[in-house]
Amino acid sequence: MKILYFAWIRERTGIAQEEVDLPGEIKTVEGFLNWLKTRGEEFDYALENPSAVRVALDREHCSDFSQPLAGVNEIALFPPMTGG
Amino acid sequence: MKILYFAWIRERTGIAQEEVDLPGEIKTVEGFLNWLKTRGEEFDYALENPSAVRVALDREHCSDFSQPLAGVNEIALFPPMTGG
Amino acid sequence: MPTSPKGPIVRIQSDDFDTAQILKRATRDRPNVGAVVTFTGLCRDEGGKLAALELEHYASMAEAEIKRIATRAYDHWPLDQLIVIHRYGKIAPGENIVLVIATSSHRQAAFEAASYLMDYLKTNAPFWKKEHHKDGTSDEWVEATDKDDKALERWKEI
Amino acid sequence: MPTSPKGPIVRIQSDDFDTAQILKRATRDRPNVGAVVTFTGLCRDEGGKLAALELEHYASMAEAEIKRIATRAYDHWPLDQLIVIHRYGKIAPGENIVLVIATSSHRQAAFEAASYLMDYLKTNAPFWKKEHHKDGTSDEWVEATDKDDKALERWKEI
Repeated sequence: MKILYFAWIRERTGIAQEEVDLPGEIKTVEGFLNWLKTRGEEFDYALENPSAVRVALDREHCSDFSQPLAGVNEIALFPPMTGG
Repeated sequence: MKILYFAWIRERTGIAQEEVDLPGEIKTVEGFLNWLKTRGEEFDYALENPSAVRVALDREHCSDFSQPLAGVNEIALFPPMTGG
Repeated sequence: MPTSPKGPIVRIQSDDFDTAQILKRATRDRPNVGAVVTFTGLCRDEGGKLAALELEHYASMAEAEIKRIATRAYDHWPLDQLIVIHRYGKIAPGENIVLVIATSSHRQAAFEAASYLMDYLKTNAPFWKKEHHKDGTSDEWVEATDKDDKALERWKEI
Repeated sequence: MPTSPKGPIVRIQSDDFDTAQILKRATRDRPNVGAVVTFTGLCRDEGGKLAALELEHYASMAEAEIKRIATRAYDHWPLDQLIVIHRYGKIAPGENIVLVIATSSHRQAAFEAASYLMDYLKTNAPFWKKEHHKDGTSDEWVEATDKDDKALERWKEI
């Protein structure tokens, strides 16, 4: 799975993108986020405020974190957007 | 009193503007319009559809035809506007 | 901070104008402006049938009325600049009829002010459009539409 | 009748752009367009404190997402053209950030489409602004505002 981090979430994790093998038991976005936090304190810090974390699956916004990850190739994590 | 006519109301009356002495008994916009219609068939024709006649007194829209004419120097008659 | 004009700028003219150039001037050296909305109203060719539009206007009232409307908008929304240009006389298809520019630090203020201005110009500015046709059929006054009257209902509070 | 592009035009670029020139091109030889609304979002100087804004973006998603939003607007309103340009990278005060142009034969369609686009860009386009300060205080990420989220409520039906 390709994982991308943006803005201050990227600054906190210290990486812009990575390729990871997700453990087989991770089925949903929520499961993925919980697993990510356990990977080290930089990840825990990046995700410490769940309401400030936005997720996109294959470049589409995901507003329901119970959504399954089956078939997904790219997960992006970022704070609320400030474009425009 | 200076009277101005615009658009198809001007075309029907055949005049763009005139200076008239209003009979003393005319006190309101409504009274003025009724008097105007008696001045000839071109005026009657111009005002035949009262709902299509707009009035401005001294360059301000008048939506209440019971408004008195005291102090007014310029009356304009025109159809609904189509600017913009 | 740049000096801001006190109140709206209103111009009523027969000459055509260059929206792009006016827009450029309006935004130059105004570092506090975050949002610029322009509305340009152009003369449509009505499917190729229109030779020209002729705009009759009540000159003295047009200026007073547009200033009134623009000042109301300027006082209501937090605007930096508000520019209104309205043409009269003969206008060929593709040419400009009207331009509104609203600049602000807030995008919704700029959008709303420009939209308000246009709704009021359509129904309250003393201009009347006559269509001249290419095929020689007789000239026709454009009729006001209910839709334009209804558009005003949004702005009752202002 | 001029040929109309099929659907919106979306450009994401680091270079600055010339609103006036794009506007000129968009309205040239389109005799059926009666209404043109532009929105330009500019980088404010925040009272002289801002050295530059830096826009980070998720390139592949930004393009896909803006196209999605623009296509929804294009399908909903009777538009002739819809152009969206969004910059990324370092932007100096006074420079452009974003441009939306909507052209239509109906003024309200053009206003609403442009306003809708901007509301969605603000909250759904994957861009993040960081402020670099002149006085050397540390850089700061711009925070999303509730006001921008609330602006979306108007468009629920679309």
